[in-house]
Amino acid sequence: SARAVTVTVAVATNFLKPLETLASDFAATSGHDVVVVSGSTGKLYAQITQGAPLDVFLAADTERPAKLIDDGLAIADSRFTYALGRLVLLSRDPSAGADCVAALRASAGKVAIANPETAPYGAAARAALQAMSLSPAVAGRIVQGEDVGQTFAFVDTANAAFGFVALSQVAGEPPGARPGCRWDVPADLHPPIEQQAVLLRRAAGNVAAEAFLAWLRGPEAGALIRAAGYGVPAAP
Amino acid sequence: MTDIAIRVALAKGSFHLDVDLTVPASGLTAVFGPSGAGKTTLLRCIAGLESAARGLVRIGAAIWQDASTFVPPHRRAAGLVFQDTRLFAHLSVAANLDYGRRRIPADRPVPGRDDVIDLLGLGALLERRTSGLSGGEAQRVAIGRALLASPDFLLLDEPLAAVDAARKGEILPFVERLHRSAAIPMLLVSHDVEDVARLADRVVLLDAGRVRGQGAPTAMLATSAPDAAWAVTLPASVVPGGRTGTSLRVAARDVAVFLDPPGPSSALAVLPAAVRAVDGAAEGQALLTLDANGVRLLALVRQDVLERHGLGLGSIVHAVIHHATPA
Amino acid sequence: MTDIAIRVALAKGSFHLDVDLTVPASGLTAVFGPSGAGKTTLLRCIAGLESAARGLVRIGAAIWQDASTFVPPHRRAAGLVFQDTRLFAHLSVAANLDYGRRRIPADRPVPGRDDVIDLLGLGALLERRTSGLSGGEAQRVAIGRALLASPDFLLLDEPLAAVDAARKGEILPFVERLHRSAAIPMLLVSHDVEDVARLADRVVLLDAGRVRGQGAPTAMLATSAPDAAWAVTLPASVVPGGRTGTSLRVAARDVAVFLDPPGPSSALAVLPAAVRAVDGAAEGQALLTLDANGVRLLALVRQDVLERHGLGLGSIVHAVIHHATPA
Amino acid sequence: MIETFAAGGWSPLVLTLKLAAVTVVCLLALGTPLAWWLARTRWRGRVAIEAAVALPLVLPPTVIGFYLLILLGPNGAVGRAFALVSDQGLTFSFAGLVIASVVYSLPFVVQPIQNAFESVGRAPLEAAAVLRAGPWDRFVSVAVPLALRGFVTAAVMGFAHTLGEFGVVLMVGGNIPGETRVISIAIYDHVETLDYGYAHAMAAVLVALSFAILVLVYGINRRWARAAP
Amino acid sequence: MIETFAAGGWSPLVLTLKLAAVTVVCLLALGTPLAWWLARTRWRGRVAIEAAVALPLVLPPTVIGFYLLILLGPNGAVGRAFALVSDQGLTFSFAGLVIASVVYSLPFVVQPIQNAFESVGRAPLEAAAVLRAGPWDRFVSVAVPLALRGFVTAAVMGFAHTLGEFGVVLMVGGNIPGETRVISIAIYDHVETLDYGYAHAMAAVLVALSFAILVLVYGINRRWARAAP
Ligand SMILES: Nc1ncnc2c1ncn2[C@@H]1O[C@H](COP(=O)(O)OP(=O)(O)OP(=O)(O)O)[C@@H](O)[C@H]1O
Ligand SMILES: Nc1ncnc2c1ncn2[C@@H]1O[C@H](COP(=O)(O)OP(=O)(O)OP(=O)(O)O)[C@@H](O)[C@H]1O
Ligand SMILES: [Mg+2]
Ligand SMILES: [Mg+2]
Repeated sequence: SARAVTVTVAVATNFLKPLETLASDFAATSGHDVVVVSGSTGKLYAQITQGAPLDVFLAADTERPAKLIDDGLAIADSRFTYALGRLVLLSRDPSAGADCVAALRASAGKVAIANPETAPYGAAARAALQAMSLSPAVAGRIVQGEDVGQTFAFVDTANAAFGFVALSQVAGEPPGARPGCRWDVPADLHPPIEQQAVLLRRAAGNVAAEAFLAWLRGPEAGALIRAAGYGVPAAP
Repeated sequence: MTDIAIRVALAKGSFHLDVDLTVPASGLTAVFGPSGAGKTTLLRCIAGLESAARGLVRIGAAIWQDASTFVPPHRRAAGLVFQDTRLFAHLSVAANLDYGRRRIPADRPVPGRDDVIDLLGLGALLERRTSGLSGGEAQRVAIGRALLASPDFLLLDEPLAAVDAARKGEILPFVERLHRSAAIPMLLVSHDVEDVARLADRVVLLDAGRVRGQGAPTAMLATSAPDAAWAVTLPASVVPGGRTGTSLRVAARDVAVFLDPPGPSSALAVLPAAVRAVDGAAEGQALLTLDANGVRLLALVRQDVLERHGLGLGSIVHAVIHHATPA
Repeated sequence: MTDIAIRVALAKGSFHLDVDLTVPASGLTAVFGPSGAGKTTLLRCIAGLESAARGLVRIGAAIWQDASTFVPPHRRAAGLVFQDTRLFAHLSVAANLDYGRRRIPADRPVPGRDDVIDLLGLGALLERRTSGLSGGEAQRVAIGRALLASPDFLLLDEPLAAVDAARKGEILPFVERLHRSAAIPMLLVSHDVEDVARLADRVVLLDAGRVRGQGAPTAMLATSAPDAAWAVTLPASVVPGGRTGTSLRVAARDVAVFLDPPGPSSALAVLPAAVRAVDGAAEGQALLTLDANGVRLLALVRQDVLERHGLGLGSIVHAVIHHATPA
Repeated sequence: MIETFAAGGWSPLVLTLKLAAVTVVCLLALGTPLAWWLARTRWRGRVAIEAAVALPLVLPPTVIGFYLLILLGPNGAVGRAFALVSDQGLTFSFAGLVIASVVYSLPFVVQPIQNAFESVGRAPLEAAAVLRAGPWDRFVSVAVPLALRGFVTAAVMGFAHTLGEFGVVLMVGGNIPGETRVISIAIYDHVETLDYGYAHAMAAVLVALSFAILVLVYGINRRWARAAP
Repeated sequence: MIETFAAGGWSPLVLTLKLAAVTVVCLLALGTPLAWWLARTRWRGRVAIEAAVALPLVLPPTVIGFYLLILLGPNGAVGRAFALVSDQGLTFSFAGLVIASVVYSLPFVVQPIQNAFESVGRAPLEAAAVLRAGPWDRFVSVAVPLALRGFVTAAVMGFAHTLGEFGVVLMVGGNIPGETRVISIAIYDHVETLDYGYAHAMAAVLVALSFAILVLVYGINRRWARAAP
């Protein structure tokens, strides 16, 4: 292949783990170096607007990549959805029983969701609660994590009895390994949690960056992403 | 038991205090001794500020410290006037003065504030912060603060070192009156032999942490202090023109002895007297104890002059008093 | 110009210092005055510590302050010994002593360290921290520290208030020797009349921030101090057995006058003399200036006794000296 | 902007001020005896306690928050103990926020007070003791006033740090409007969602308010201190 | 775990210690003159400066980071000035991290030093002046040693706060491995990604190391202080 080049990938923290696997695979197959930088989507956006030395942005939403294109900081036609988040209702409460939704309805415990204003998983959780007409049942019981990672911490430490977390967070956990219940929220109960990637303006012409994005859309990457607990959009 | 017993042992670095002392529980005891002798440390032990000190501190019937007791300093309330004043920087002079006074237990009389303020000349300073006070002003406030706390035992650590002679001349008699009328026992540390000789009922000599002697000022100071110390108090009537009922203080150095009756002179009085004792004093001097018709007098004279004129025990002389002050 | 001129004005709260003073640029000038008179403030102005002070400070030819100049304190190096010692708490005694000494400019002689340490009895304290020092020890370290900085002008603010009489008796002659040999002018604040009378070449009386008088110690102290102050220095030969070549100091209170020659007595000497002056002194006393065959003597006597015997200016008397100390 | 504030926009600010005030009171109540003890004990092990007090600083706030979440949670030691006296949980409550803020800001309060007590030294306390003041009396009437400067610094630091605190509060509080949604989270959220206008406005209000409080406190402190050196 | 540390796992720790050390040096260099001036000036406006120094505390770290990002960025005032002397940007660089940390920890350094200088007072400085010590000399030989306790507190606070700092650093530094990825961010990332094992281990290392450093510093300080009260 051509001379090894470095690509710096900025990734929303929730996708950091899968990306580390993806990056090392990509580095192994392509010979390019990958540097991974993580942070919240909003923070990374602010940093990019201030000239952060980043090549590829893997956001946790669609809005920020679109805005970067508007700002002229990203290449317009490079934007695509690299992963679809999957929402899971989780409880670590041993008394929850098998039916997580019924338990949620019956319980008086706190319900953790990610902040709907800032985190796509939060918006999805709110939508799902509405769709299931659970909003009144959980009114006054909602606690918000800043992002889905914190939301998971709330549930996992049993501070919140229930929580809407990401499938990726429990993907590695064999069913029944921990007490409590888990219910995978059907994708049609909430707007899709699209995580979009975009090539940043300063990386135009960076072969490694372009190669990485191309590889990310490919089948090898798709399999890894699915294994991490995300959906992958159907090939166009 | 109306005496004060103090037996304390304390080590501070290489310095060892080891005091064994019994004094009457009234009157003023002067603690005298060179710099670094342990005077301040002794006072701190009595006040209860040295918790490492071992021994006995008994003031009359009250045991402040023994093998099983250690009364904390605030319950001893031994009005200690510190050598370095230690005024409260966050309080005005008035609040400093009132600090101890406001804490006097209900069953004790509260001393009058105005007398002390007048005497110490603090009237103009009351609203001031302590930071701008002169050295002497600070010392006077410290004395006032201790007096107004109505202590059971007053411990004065060189309280007048920075006070001018004139002011001292006013404060000392007050302290004297105080200790005579209120019967509070007092311990006074002072380097000033004059003060000690004038005020003290007895003197304790401290050196290198140990008591080297104890007794009446005249006797004690002889071994350690310049000649200004010895004095006697006489009825004023022995001096022509002296008012009866009052007393005079006559210093030993102001008394001379003559073999023959001298003629008219600047002397205040000439009294026939017998030499009852001859004691050695510092620097080739001798201290004569005279009996002038029942009145005891002290005369400080040169040893060699005495010998030259064959004066000694039993000699009949004329004691000439040159100076006296009202006592 | 070999005099020292000090004209400073400074307000501190309600206190106003307003001093106008000229003294010779040599010898020891005692500043005497009641507590709160402004003595400390005056010394601070001279040392340059009161930047708000206005006026003139000139030491010989060196102008430390005038309308256009303000030499900062570290360039004046007026070895000020503070009333409250101000030792450096983070340094050992030795490091305190060396602080100023290590900062002496290269062109000045560096004073010998051991002499000062011996004299002040600091040998055993050198390794100590300053926090455990007794009051007198701290004062001695402060004096040593100032002396070792080789100052151009030594300002001593009650440096010996907490030092015992015996030690004082050693330090004072050293200070005296120092100022006579090194010719450093000195200003000494002291409440101790004896010290002042003994050491000072002249006395400045300060009261309420103003100079009330200035002159020789005997004359000046008469108006303000107890009678211990007046004294004269005589050739020792006037006293039988006195060694020639040496001098004696005779306090006025130790001289009495007799009309007739008295017989053998405890007196050191009897000298025929004429009364040359009669000055009023405090408390009904009079100060006689006597001429004993060319030797000037002072006698402090009671005014009323004088009158009773018809003694006065021009009287021929016998001056009887009772005590004397080597000068 | 006006509308944003009107639409419940002020509640985080009010909550924050309340949290900061309560926290400062708790910090002083807790920090003062600790600082006093540290300043006076001669026990050699005290350096370990001193170091332990400073430790909350070295961990990222979010991580401290995480551990507090475990500790205060239903399975944590503190949470379990609290469950015995209250049926309300500690986490996601105002009480939990106060505890978290106190832990996190404790070093800023203990240190200046301890230093101030050490500067006061024993001398004035001994003077008070011989004037009949008992231990508590001389602590209140002498040690505290003489250490006032340290208390002011401690209160200011504790207050300011609680205002700006964020990671810990976010973790333990759960961002519940009106209960645990403090202003720092509100500003953070608006930065995250690119609503810079609100963020700037809120930050400006916070800064202006804090500045006013600080100037006031320091000004008063100055007045006091000018008199006593 | 072993692999994680081996695979560049130690680099954040090293970077963090380097950042903390450099920051503390800069903080002391900057904070000391500021504290000295604040302790001695009689200017009435000083309370405003004192309040301004404490202000970085009241804003959430992320928000401060946000403003610093703008200020230090290519379009910001400081960033532009810096561009004149260097072709490297300030943001996302070690230098930027240092600046951010200094701004954020400044109050913790200025306050204790200022309090310590105020406790020293004028008396010993006057004593030094009449012993021929010039202003700089007496500052170094008297004021600083007597204020040592304040300096120790300042250094400890600055150091600890930089270790645990996070929001500001994340914003200004950008989490670049080996350059701006400090340990607090590393721990945060691992908490966020549920890698609690690594987070616990790293936090334990950080806490143990900090504890050791703090005990050492306080112990030495104690020794010094025991002698001088
Ligand atoms: N920690 C210590 N280590 C060694 N010596 C000490 C310590 N603390 C005090 N001392 C010594 O104890 C001695 C007694 O001190 P103290 O203050 O009682 O003396 P003092 O009689 O009051 O003297 P002064 O008249 O000068 O005030 C002094 O020589 C002092 O140096
Ligand atoms: N800020 C102030 N406000 C009002 N008066 C002040 C202030 N500072 C000092 N003074 C007064 O100035 C006067 C002079 O003080 P200074 O210290 O010079 O006196 P001193 O002659 O040295 O007295 P001492 O012999 O007692 O040490 C004192 O009465 C003092 O109270
Ligand atoms: Mg003493
Ligand atoms: Mg004075």
